[in-house]
Amino acid sequence: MKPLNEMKVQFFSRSVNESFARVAVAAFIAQLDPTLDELSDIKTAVSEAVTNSIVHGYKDQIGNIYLTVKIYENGRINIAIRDRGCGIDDVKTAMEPMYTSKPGGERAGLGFTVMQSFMDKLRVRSRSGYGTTVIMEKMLKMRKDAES
Amino acid sequence: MKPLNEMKVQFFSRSVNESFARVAVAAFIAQLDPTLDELSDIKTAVSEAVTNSIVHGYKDQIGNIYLTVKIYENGRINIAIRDRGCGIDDVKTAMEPMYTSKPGGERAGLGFTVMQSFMDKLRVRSRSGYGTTVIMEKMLKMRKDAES
Amino acid sequence: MALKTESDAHILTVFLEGEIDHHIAKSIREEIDMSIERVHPATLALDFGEVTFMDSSGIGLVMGRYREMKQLNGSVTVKNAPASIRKVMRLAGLDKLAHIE
Amino acid sequence: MALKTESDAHILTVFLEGEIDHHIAKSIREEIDMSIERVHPATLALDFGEVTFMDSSGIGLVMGRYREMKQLNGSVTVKNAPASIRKVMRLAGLDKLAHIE
Ligand SMILES: Nc1ncnc2c1ncn2[C@@H]1O[C@H](COP(=O)(O)OP(=O)(O)O)[C@@H](O)[C@H]1O
Ligand SMILES: Nc1ncnc2c1ncn2[C@@H]1O[C@H](COP(=O)(O)OP(=O)(O)O)[C@@H](O)[C@H]1O
Repeated sequence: MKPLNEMKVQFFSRSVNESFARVAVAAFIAQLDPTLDELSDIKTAVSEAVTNSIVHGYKDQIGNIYLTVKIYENGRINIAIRDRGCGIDDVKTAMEPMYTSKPGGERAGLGFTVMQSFMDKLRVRSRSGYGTTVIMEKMLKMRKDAES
Repeated sequence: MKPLNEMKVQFFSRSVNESFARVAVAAFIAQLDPTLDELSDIKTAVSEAVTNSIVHGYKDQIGNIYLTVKIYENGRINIAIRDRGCGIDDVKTAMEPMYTSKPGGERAGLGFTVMQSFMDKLRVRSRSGYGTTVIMEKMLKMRKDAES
Repeated sequence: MALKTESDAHILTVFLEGEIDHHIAKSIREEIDMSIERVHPATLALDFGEVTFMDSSGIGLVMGRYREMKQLNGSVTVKNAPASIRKVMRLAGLDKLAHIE
Repeated sequence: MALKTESDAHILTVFLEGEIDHHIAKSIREEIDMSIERVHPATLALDFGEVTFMDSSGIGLVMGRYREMKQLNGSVTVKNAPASIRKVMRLAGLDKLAHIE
């Protein structure tokens, strides 16, 4: 099904772009007049996925991150975040709460947990050596329809 | 020369995306800590180019608009806005102040004039039937370097 | 859009707000034109005090209202425009058409 | 980053602000750790009153400080966290490690 509105953005895996990604998504879905809670949930989930691509996917290399936001009828939004980084060997383990491959440091192992609980749907596709795609969906309580 | 940081965004030629484009650009260059005047100049120039792609390039059709922002050393930013719309027959005439191909309506014919005076450089490439690319450049007064 | 307006016998003041671009210009235009129709003012005062952004679509908006008010033998006044918006207006030579306060 | 801090004999209070994500977490961490080193407080109080956004990088930040304070036989208190940020903290079970006011 063709979305009502769509944007794709691609940017370098520099940590300064984490806030850029959040603002870009927030600005795009502003047309649906989301509540502050919905906005905050979505920004947090996006921040987790983008940070993972930067920290885990590309490690200290600079690669491209691809973010797509699609708006469908009735306030359904679909967000995909993709990297061409190292990929995840075992997605099931990676998604467990508190699991992190960087235990010594300052990662809490809660990125996937946040995405899962702040969004309605989460799907992770990854292939070792090729990269990772995270697809999230959320239904917004509709207050105003996307103009057509 | 490879930019220090780069983002590319692509979105539907819906007028609701005019404000999205402005915010996306502003959020991306926020890392250079621009002055309010610089931000306002850039947002206005971006708004003109994106509006032109929507109003003139694609008329009432929905197509994709491609926006690229590149950050170079010393606060130089390069912004390209491209559409695959109808193109411009005579770029020189189109760029004249007050010239508009929609005189009856509410267009002032000042889009290119604004881009030219609010940015340091403006280049327009267009081919009738194929689309239009507007490339603009501005040097920001540097207050903080883009982190590398 | 539901713009605040204020009118006495001669002046219709419209309080614009937020970002004025091509997307929003149409509904602003329609609302102002309905008020002009109803009030038939001698002067249309456009108050930009709460406007945070404006591109050349806003210039088209003011110029269009100027043409309409001229047909009614009236005039247009621009009030409280922030510096960034006055910059766009000056570029357009709007000071030759409207009285900018 | 230049965070406001406040300390008496027992409590070091750090006033966090803005958006806390992975990008900014490192400099916040370093600044807090320098203050802990200097003050050796019994309690580290993190004031989230002016924080507008936080993702799980902020959780890592608090948990890391908790581990440090534990080594000093001290504790961590979280103050004035807005609702959206308490939501992330609850998800992480942070209330089991830090005293959330
Ligand atoms: N984009 C990615 N590329 C490679 N590995 C990833 C990616 N996203 C997540 N991972 C792996 O999944 C683990 C769990 O992720 P997450 O729940 O976000 O916790 P954290 O980021 O705190 O480690 C990470 O530690 C990492 O090993
Ligand atoms: N992206 C574009 N595609 C096709 N034609 C364009 C494009 N941008 C500008 N033009 C042409 O150039 C003219 C002048 O543009 P501009 O100075 O922005 O004034 P305005 O948008 O008010 O007409 C337009 O009226 C249009 O004919």
